[in-house]
Amino acid sequence: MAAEIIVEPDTLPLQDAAPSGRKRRFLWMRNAKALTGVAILAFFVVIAVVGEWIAPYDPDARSSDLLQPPSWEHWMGTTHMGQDVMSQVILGTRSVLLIAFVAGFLATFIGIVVGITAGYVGGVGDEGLSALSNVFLVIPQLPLIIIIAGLLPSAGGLTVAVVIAITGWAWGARVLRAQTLSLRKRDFVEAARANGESTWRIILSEILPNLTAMIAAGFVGTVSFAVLSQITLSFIGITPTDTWNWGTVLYWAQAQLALQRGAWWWYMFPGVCIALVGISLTLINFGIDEFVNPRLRSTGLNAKTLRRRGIRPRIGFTPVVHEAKEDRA
Amino acid sequence: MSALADQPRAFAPAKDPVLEITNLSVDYGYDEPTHVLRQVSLTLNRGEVLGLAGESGCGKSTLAYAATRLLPPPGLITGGQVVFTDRDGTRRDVLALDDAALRRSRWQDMAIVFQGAMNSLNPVHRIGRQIADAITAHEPRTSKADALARSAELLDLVGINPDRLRDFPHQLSGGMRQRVMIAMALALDPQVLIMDEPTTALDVVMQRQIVEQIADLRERLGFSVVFITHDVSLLIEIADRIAIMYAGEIVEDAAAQDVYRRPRHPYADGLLHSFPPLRGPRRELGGIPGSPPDLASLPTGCPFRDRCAFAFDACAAVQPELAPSLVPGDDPARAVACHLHTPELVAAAGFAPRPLPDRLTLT
Amino acid sequence: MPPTPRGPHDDPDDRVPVLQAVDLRKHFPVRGLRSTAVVHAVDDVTIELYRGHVVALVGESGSGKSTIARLLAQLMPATSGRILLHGEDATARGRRAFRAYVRRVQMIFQDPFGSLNPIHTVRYTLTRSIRIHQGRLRGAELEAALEELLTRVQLTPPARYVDKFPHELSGGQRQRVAIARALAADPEVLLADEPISMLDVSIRLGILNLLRDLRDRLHIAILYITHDIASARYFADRTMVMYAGRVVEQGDSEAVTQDPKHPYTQLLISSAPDPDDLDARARGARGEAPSLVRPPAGCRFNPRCPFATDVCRTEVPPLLPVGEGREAACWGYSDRPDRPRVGSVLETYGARKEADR
Amino acid sequence: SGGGSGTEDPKPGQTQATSNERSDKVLTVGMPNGEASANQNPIAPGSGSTSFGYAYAIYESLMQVNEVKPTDPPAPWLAEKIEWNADYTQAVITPRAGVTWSDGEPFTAEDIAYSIQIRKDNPELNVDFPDQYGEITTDGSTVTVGFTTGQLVNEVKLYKLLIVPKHIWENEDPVTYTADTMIGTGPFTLKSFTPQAVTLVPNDGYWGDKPLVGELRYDAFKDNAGLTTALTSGDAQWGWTFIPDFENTFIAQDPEHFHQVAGGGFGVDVLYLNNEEKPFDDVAFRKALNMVVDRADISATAGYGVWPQITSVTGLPEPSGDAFISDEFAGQELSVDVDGAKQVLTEAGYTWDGDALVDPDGEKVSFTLTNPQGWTDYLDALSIIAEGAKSLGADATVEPVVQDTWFNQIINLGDFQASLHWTDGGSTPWNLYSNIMDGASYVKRGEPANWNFGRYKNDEVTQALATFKSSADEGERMAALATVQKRFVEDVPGLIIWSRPAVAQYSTVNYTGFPTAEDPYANPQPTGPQAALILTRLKPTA
Amino acid sequence: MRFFVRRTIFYAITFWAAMTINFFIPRLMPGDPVSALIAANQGKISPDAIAALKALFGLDAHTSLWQQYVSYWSLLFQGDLGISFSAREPVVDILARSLPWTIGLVGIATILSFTIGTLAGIAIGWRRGTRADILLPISTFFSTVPYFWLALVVIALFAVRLQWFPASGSYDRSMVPTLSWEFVGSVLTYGTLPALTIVVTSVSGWILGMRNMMVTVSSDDYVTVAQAKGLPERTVMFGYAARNAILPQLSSFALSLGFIVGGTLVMETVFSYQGIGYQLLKATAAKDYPLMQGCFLVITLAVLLANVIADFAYGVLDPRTRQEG
Ligand SMILES: Nc1ncnc2c1ncn2[C@@H]1O[C@H](COP(=O)(O)OP(=O)(O)OP(=O)(O)O)[C@@H](O)[C@H]1O
Ligand SMILES: Nc1ncnc2c1ncn2[C@@H]1O[C@H](COP(=O)(O)OP(=O)(O)OP(=O)(O)O)[C@@H](O)[C@H]1O
Ligand SMILES: [Mg+2]
Ligand SMILES: [Mg+2]
Repeated sequence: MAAEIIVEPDTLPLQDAAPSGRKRRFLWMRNAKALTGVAILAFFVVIAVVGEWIAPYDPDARSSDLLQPPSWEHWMGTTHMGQDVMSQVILGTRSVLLIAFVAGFLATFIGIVVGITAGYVGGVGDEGLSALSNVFLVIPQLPLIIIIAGLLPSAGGLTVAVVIAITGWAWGARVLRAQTLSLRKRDFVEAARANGESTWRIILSEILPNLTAMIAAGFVGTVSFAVLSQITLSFIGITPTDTWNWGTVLYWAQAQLALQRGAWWWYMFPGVCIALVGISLTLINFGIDEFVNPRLRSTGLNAKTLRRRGIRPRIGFTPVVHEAKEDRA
Repeated sequence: MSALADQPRAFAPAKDPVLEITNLSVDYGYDEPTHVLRQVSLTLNRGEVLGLAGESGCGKSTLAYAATRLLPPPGLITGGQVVFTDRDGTRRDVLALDDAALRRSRWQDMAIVFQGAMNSLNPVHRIGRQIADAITAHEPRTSKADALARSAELLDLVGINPDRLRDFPHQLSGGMRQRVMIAMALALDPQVLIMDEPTTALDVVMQRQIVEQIADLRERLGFSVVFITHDVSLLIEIADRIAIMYAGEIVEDAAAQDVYRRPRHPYADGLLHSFPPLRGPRRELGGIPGSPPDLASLPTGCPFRDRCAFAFDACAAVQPELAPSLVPGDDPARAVACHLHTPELVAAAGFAPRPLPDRLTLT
Repeated sequence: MPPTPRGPHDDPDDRVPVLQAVDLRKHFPVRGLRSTAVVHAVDDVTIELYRGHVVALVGESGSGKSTIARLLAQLMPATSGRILLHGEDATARGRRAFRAYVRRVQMIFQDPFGSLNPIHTVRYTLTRSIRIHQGRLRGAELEAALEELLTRVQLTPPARYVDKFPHELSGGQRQRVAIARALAADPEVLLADEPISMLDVSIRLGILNLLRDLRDRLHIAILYITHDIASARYFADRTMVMYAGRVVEQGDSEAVTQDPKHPYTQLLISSAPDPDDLDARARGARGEAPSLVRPPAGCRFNPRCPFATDVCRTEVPPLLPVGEGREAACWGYSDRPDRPRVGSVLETYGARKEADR
Repeated sequence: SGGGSGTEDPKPGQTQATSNERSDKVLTVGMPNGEASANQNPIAPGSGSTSFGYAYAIYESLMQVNEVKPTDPPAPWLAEKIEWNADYTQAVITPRAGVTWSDGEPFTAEDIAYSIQIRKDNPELNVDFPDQYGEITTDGSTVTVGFTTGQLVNEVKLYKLLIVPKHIWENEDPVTYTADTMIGTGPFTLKSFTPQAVTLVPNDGYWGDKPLVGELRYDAFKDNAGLTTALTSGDAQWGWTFIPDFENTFIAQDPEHFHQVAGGGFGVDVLYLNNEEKPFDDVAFRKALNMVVDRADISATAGYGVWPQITSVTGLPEPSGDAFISDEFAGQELSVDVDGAKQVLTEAGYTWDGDALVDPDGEKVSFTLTNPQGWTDYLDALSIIAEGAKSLGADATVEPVVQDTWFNQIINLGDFQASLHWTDGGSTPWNLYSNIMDGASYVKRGEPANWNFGRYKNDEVTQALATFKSSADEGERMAALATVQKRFVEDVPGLIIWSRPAVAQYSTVNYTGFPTAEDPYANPQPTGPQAALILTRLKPTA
Repeated sequence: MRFFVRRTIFYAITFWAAMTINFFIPRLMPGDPVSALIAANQGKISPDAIAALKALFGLDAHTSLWQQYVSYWSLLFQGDLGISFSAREPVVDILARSLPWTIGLVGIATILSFTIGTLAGIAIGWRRGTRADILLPISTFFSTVPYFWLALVVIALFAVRLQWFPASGSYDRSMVPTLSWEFVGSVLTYGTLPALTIVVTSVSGWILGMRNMMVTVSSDDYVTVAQAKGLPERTVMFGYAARNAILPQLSSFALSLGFIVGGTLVMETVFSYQGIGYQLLKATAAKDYPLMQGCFLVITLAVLLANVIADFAYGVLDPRTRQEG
């Protein structure tokens, strides 16, 4: 045996192999995608909060700069009445985000409750709840919103949010129900039951977290849906046009034939803002799904390092790097 | 110093290696990796059944997966070679193959039956199709019908009625699924068959059927088997050679009966003699005292030293190397990683070597 | 000190089984268009678990062992039959009753790959069990309890495993987490479905010793389902052998494993590997488990039984006494005139093997 | 004279050479209705053919009324002449001779009598004279239509009635009949119908000048924007839509051929002020507001110059109204006069708290301007009005509301403070004033009103309006009108914002001869009985 | 058998509930068809005409809501959906006319979008962590911009500026629908922009769903086994990973097939495409109860039908559901 003696230096600090709970909670911060998403969203949230103070002009105030392209005075140009588009967009942020998130949370919540209950309870309860979600799937959103808007003195933002939520939860519920149905029969749910977990605990801690990716995707979907619905509603002129949101801006742009008149700025900026919010949500969604699935986590978290080391983690083709010692006889 | 005489084996494998694993290292995780395998070397000879036993969690499955490059993320092979020698003598390093070549080589050269085989079948395809899949992928000229006919034969081989070809996996019991996996692994007459606890879900009757079947086939087709199991009795019965793993390293590697009757590593002894006998007088068993070390932060030196009755100062400082047994009369091919057998290494590190004790058992 | 098998009635307290199932039957419907077919997973099984005793359930794979465990854990309703806890009907109706029941009856699942929630760490899984069954422990107490549990199942050092996710553990490690979870409940009855199938022998021994210790110290009743007959002999007081949904033989473990009566049991025992005795082997046994959707009439083993006669093909054999505390469901032990003559399976198969060559 | 006067003297603005041969080029009329519905009934209100307009190229009216110059006498069309009795309760209609239906049947007085009779018999069809028809008789050569009330101000409604063939209709239920074959007397007949486009071809048996337009197509566009796109790209050559900044958006695309013309008429948009509620229950405040509304700005900015500014204090639009302005107000023009307005307010006891206007009761003056959301020109106008109010220190907010709510709960019930609404046109200023201030339309707040949404009530005005409507004496009528105007100017029951003439866009690439600003011979829009007239006047460009 | 009875009852109840709600929705809507008509003809129809219009629409007779409800059902069973207020023609005709267009355009677009999205999702999910991920934010961009926004930009760009495609309509207006190549060609040219816009905006949903499922499924053992077998990458990707991942996707797809009939309301409006969605919007604006109810009916039926198909498809595609424990 011509082997050398390997005296391994005791360099490895004795620490927990897995990060501790607290550390784990902030792990997702290391995900570049999620971080970008959060940053964009945070930007809009800040604008939503402080919009009133940072908007350069009164969004309703007319000026003599009619339909001006972006300039130093008006970064996003002006409207046909000389109003500052940027101020309108800034002040519109709040209502967009508020409605979107209220509707998103509400719809997701209803969807979760109904979907998981239906999937978990099974039997008649399931059929009842499924029928309910089916009914809500077929109720047309637009007339419903018109009705509710008409029944209430002013169809304010929250009303719209609630209506969007009411008409928007059913899809999520269906998806969750199907998934719950299959999870319910998994051994680990049975095992938790056999261990004595209460039903709601099983739902909340065993089933729900396994649905997180799905719920997150659903939430992102609903929020985008809410943004789009709200903006579409404003655009068709169903919801009030006096409170600014991006849809209102677009509505005016369309009513004043901004595109035909070459006033692209009037159109472009609100649209881009909507898209940015959507993208930020999607990015966050990626972050969430990489984070909640323990199997994906380390790949997701270390994407950059991996790229640097030339490692592409794949199923079925374990990457090989010759980094370790290979000196044994 | 064992008094037991050598028993000749019925089947003596030729000593030409078909799979040589050298210095294979595997990490789990990318940023704070656990070094699960550290420079493991192992040779599988053609036509041989190599048993792999060891502590639960010592890296047996990891070794099997890594050798086939099927380790799922976050597994990472950080070094070593896995050289496969084809029937015609060409040698190739599995770890250096590109995707296409690896694909071609898979299942024909090396097939694998996974631990937890019950989840290894695609739930939406009929099992016949899944077996035929592998055949047509590698033998594109085989017609679908022929492939299915072959699949039927294979099922029959593992004791499943060929009528079951059109069943979906969920229609089979766990044991049947395991057998389907075995049938599938045999589909292309692979030269190496790696089986990771292939019979855990089976009753002994079935287990015997399969084991016999494999033995039969091996004799007929001459493939080699790496058999991973915790069922030591079974292992001793079917394996020609047994490698014992401990904490991500191979600690003993010798002919099956040699290991069973004359273990040279204290851990091998503990492992092989702590199962209760089915026949004969009941006897009380002690097991191995202590618990396995943490792979994430292994101490220097011999990982077994904390649980070893024969540990001495060198064990804490120097990592043992696989070396031929020092016991006179032992098969020169057998290897053991224990400082008791490598006095030169101990001496070179500046420690006083210990003489071999008379009895190597722990209890 | 080898445990001497004890009769079930040593202690007056123990005369009533802790958990008892009478004529348990489970048929799974096979869903199809107009199908009324069912899988006869378990048929007419009576089982009694006494305090401080271990009953081993061995048998063919797919013979309904896990189904019995699940039925006993009341994870699914039985098609018919009764489950008695301390002699009282224990069929849990409603959640409260069920939870009260699981406090006393815990189950270890067969498949550790499936029975641990992939998104929870070991810590969570065990903490939950501790919280449910031992009250709201916190902080250091909780840590101590966790540590204690993990140490008991030889997952040491505990700190290394406690924050791992199931996919980061090897099969055996997962299995031990599943065991630890059940143990945290301090149950009266433990239904252990192949708890050690993925463990190496030394840990296997440790776990068995642990269970035996629980049995002896805490007088837990244990149902031990296994394919490892040697461990049944070593660990169980009584052994029941199942074939295709029915119990074919039961009795004292030592007796059943050393002197099997039912042809299937003989086949089973003689199939078990034993490195010390390579010849005592039934070689070349072929045939497979019968369909449970249309089980064979009569004795379900008859298609594979070398001794089967007409009566075996038509009439279901009851469990017949074949010795002290032993029963076997084989017409060969009846006093019917048309009974088959049961010989040694080993010989039969051994002979066949010779003939083949 | 129905026939066009030819091309000998091309009008300024349409200086293209023309030909007198029928061209096979398609004249595309763009409609923003979205989709044509397959109901060709020309007399059912809201039916596809009328709202789409092609009914007017196939069916014709009794007379041609030039809505642009409402004071011009009507031109005979299907009727040779129509004579009214003195109190306008009976009209005698003489049909034109030599007219045939497009199926070859002769057109007779029976057809006219029948067409009116079915309107009388079916309230569903009777949009113009609900419950007002008397006896309808015919002696074969004339038709006598009786009315239960005097119809002086409504005579044009009779002239504009479309006439349908009795021989086809009498076998059908006129309400539900879909008249798919469209047998009419007009210059065109139906060639094909699809929901996207309705194609008409010339009626060779037409009684008047033979149309030179080879094919006429009415194309459906989803909305104003769609139609604007079609007009600016030349895909549609005639139509009517509100094009913001039409000079740049539309005309500049092809200044030589693209035209937008606006006719006159009496239609105006009025800011109804709630005369019964603060702050508009005070005439001083109404007056003051009237003095600070910058109508030029509104017309230019909110109306893009499409809606002409009204200058006369009487609210009468030019040029139609010129002849009706009473001497007292002749030449008096509306102007922005903030100081004057403040003066008025000060005199009425208003004060200012800082910038905020405080009424004599000590309350700060504030009001909301309400209109349906989506009516963007109105909303823009409202915000300019609100700015004017702010210059007085009154706090005015614009509140867009749901359209249905506005229609059903706001404007008609009087549940608003200020809101823009249009008025009917008509051939005299009567509709304009009556719609704003007629006590006859007065209902209490909370009850649905048809007109007089501001709940103005002055018996003198009510009386004067009634006189104007029924008196046969020209002098008496003018005197009554002067009274009304005086009260309008002094009481300011509502604010006239701009006039709402008939506007149309057309392209003279293929055909020319449309009404122009210089020769406003008819309402330039394609949807009305005037279409038959215009279509026969069009000439292909060479 | 019992299973089918139960499903039937389930769908019957759903249908009844949906149709009942759909009956009440228009009646609860503020406003009435008459004022809607007046509003639509701003200034053209005098309020004096209200009485005539009410009579025309049959709104002058006062029947109780309950009576209306009963006759609604009885007429429904006779296949009579009434006469549209705004178009003055039978609702059935309008629906029959609009349905093919919607199904044709939205159907093709949905299928296209699903196919493209799923394929892209498979690819991205399979190559998770590579640069292919970039595709996601891009496609998300298009799905998060409002539909009408994109549509209008597309119109401005391709129809007005470049004049590659017509801006609106379903086929060349000068044509009368016939089964000629010319007409079909025209339908295709006119359908391109709307279809493109639908595909572009909806594709990301499919991509996302499929990608997520792919990622989940890829870590399942049988995928590793497939790789171990050395199957061609395509087989592993499609036959193993995608084949399992697509299951939830398919049930969404079946559902979205149901929504095809509802049309993408906004799309049909923006492109003035003559489909059901457009009719619904128009009917809503015009308070055209009969037409609205007709639209509701087809939408409801379509969604329920799609549900049935989804149920069924799942059973066919996922053998596990065929056996129940
Ligand atoms: N994804 C992972 N991350 C970190 N550690 C891992 C991961 N997967 C496995 N391990 C660790 O690697 C070691 C080897 O696992 P492996 O599955 O190879 O064990 P094994 O020898 O097959 O055990 P068993 O006999 O119980 O199946 C174990 O200690 C396990 O905890
Ligand atoms: N949910 C189910 N639906 C239908 N059949 C089932 C179900 N669960 C189990 N079975 C059937 O019941 C029979 C008994 O299954 P069980 O899991 O109890 O066997 P087992 O004895 O535990 O086998 P093993 O030793 O392989 O674990 C098998 O044939 C199985 O296919
Ligand atoms: Mg393993
Ligand atoms: Mg089992």
